[in-house]
Amino acid sequence: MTVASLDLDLDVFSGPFDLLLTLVLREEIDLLEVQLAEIVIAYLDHLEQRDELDLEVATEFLVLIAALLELKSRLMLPREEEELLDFEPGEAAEELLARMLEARRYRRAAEHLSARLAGEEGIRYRSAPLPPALRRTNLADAGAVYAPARLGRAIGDLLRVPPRLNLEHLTSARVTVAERLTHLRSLLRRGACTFDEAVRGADRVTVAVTLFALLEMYKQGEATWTQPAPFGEIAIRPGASPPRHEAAAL
Amino acid sequence: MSELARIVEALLFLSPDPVAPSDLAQAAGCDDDELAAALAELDREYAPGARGLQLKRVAGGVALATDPLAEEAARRLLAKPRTPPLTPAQAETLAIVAYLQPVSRPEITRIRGVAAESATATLEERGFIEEAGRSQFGAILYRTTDLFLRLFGLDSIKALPSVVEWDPTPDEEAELRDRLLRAGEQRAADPSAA
Amino acid sequence: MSELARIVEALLFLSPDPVAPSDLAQAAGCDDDELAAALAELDREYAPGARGLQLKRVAGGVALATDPLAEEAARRLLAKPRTPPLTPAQAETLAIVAYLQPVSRPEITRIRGVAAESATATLEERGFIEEAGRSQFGAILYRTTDLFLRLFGLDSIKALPSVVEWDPTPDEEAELRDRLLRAGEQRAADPSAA
Repeated sequence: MTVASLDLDLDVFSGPFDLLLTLVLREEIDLLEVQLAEIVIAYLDHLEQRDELDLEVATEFLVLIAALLELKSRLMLPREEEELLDFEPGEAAEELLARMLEARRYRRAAEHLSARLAGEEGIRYRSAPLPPALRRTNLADAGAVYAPARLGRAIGDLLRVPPRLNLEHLTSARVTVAERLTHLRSLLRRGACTFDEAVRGADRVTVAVTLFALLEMYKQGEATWTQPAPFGEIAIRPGASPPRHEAAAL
Repeated sequence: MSELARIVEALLFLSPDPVAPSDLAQAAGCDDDELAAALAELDREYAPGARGLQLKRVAGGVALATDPLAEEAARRLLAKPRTPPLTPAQAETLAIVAYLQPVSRPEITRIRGVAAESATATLEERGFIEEAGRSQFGAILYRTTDLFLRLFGLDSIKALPSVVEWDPTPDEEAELRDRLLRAGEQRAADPSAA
Repeated sequence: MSELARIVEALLFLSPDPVAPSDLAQAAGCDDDELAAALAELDREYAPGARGLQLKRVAGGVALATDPLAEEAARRLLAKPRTPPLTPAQAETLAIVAYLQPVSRPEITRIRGVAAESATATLEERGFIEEAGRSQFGAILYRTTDLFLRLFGLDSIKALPSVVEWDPTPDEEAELRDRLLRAGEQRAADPSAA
């Protein structure tokens, strides 16, 4: 399975995850009405049924859900958390607005083109082979119309390999569930710890991935956690089951 | 009908593609004015509703095409299915290519917000778009084809309405901006909404 | 012109081969007498000398054909090599065939990093390349034609320009074919070039 085909049954939406993403971008679903936690739960349910964790897919899911969270938080422009955003709230809204306007422009152009095509329906052009007398071309009539250099240049272009792009600014490859599992296990080998300790100094994506790794350990009985109050400290303790051998777990 | 108009009619019947007027003049051995007169004569002959065929200006040339009146019968005779309409994804991708060409697939994806791979492949297969070289990073660039112009009844890509026409009105833009800001105010008023 | 005659005219225009009157009647949804009347109407319309086209009765049925008057102009327009500007995909494909011939389509695809089907078909249809047997794995091999040499003003394939001038890494020793295949695979493996 891929993340795109993850089936969701939410209050405002029922269908695959990639369709939800599309609808959000097309403004057909208001992101503010989507409970992102429900999506995470649906994903965890899916993992439960499969009883295995595909780490690559899990990482992809986290990147996508993190993007949705970021978008939603920009939509909400949380004043008390302004400093967490890379953008000024006004700037974020303007950027989002510009993207929506651009998408809207081409959606309308698309409607125009579809209508045009429908208007030409039933207009057919003839496609028949030429009569035999016209099919023979005389080689002697053919002059040099193309430059041979065009061919040399094409080969030169094909020999060229593009320089590797610097992809470090992309979040996708930065942190994996496997890395965070290893990190949590090494912390728990020394006894209990708090979630804050586990993610000290980490960026938002790493925090999300770590939380996901913790959920996985909880499911396997490797760790338990308690949080006395919402937004309170999360205390993590080693669970009843010993950690599986790491090589087998990965 | 003049001899020249008859010759031009025959050339249009035989040619598999729309023919540029200059090519018609050269083949028929006449000058541009004479050709224009012959085309005007054919235009009168093929006035709308007069015949089963019509004279179209498409893809920078002149072409004969059927009147939609005959479509149902043509479908029965040729057993050729009707051209399937575009899916929304294909139409959006085609619109982006038509207005921004040459444009790469990553750029199309950025604007649409979803992958454009299968839409691009289908449009290429249907002959609406074609490769137009590579970007500096090696991504294939796309542009529309003459077949696109023909099937959409366009004489050239310039015959498309200006892209500005599709921009939301200032009112709509203001409304969208308003919606975004209102969302922020709601959040501020009710922190538990997160 | 009656509606039925207009429909029949469109059907004859679209058909590459003569059509049996019974097939015309069935497609147009009329009976034999009505069809005969429509054909008589078209006969008057296409009376000899009236137009650039003629209505002909031949063995297989009825057909539209051009008046011999247009023969010479048709030869000037159509009986010559079609040499529109090469698209980038066509130029790449043609260059690969020219420098590596004989070369199979899978190899062309590996070097380009994208399928070369439509470019190969167009080049073959225009007579620039032709089949040259099969590879040991059964893939069709291609080579360039004499028409190709003429259109590029080359005496022989040996007269192709040396690639050195456009080679980004001229110091490499390996054979051109190996280097092209390696570059193609590297491009395909690099996600930023996708």
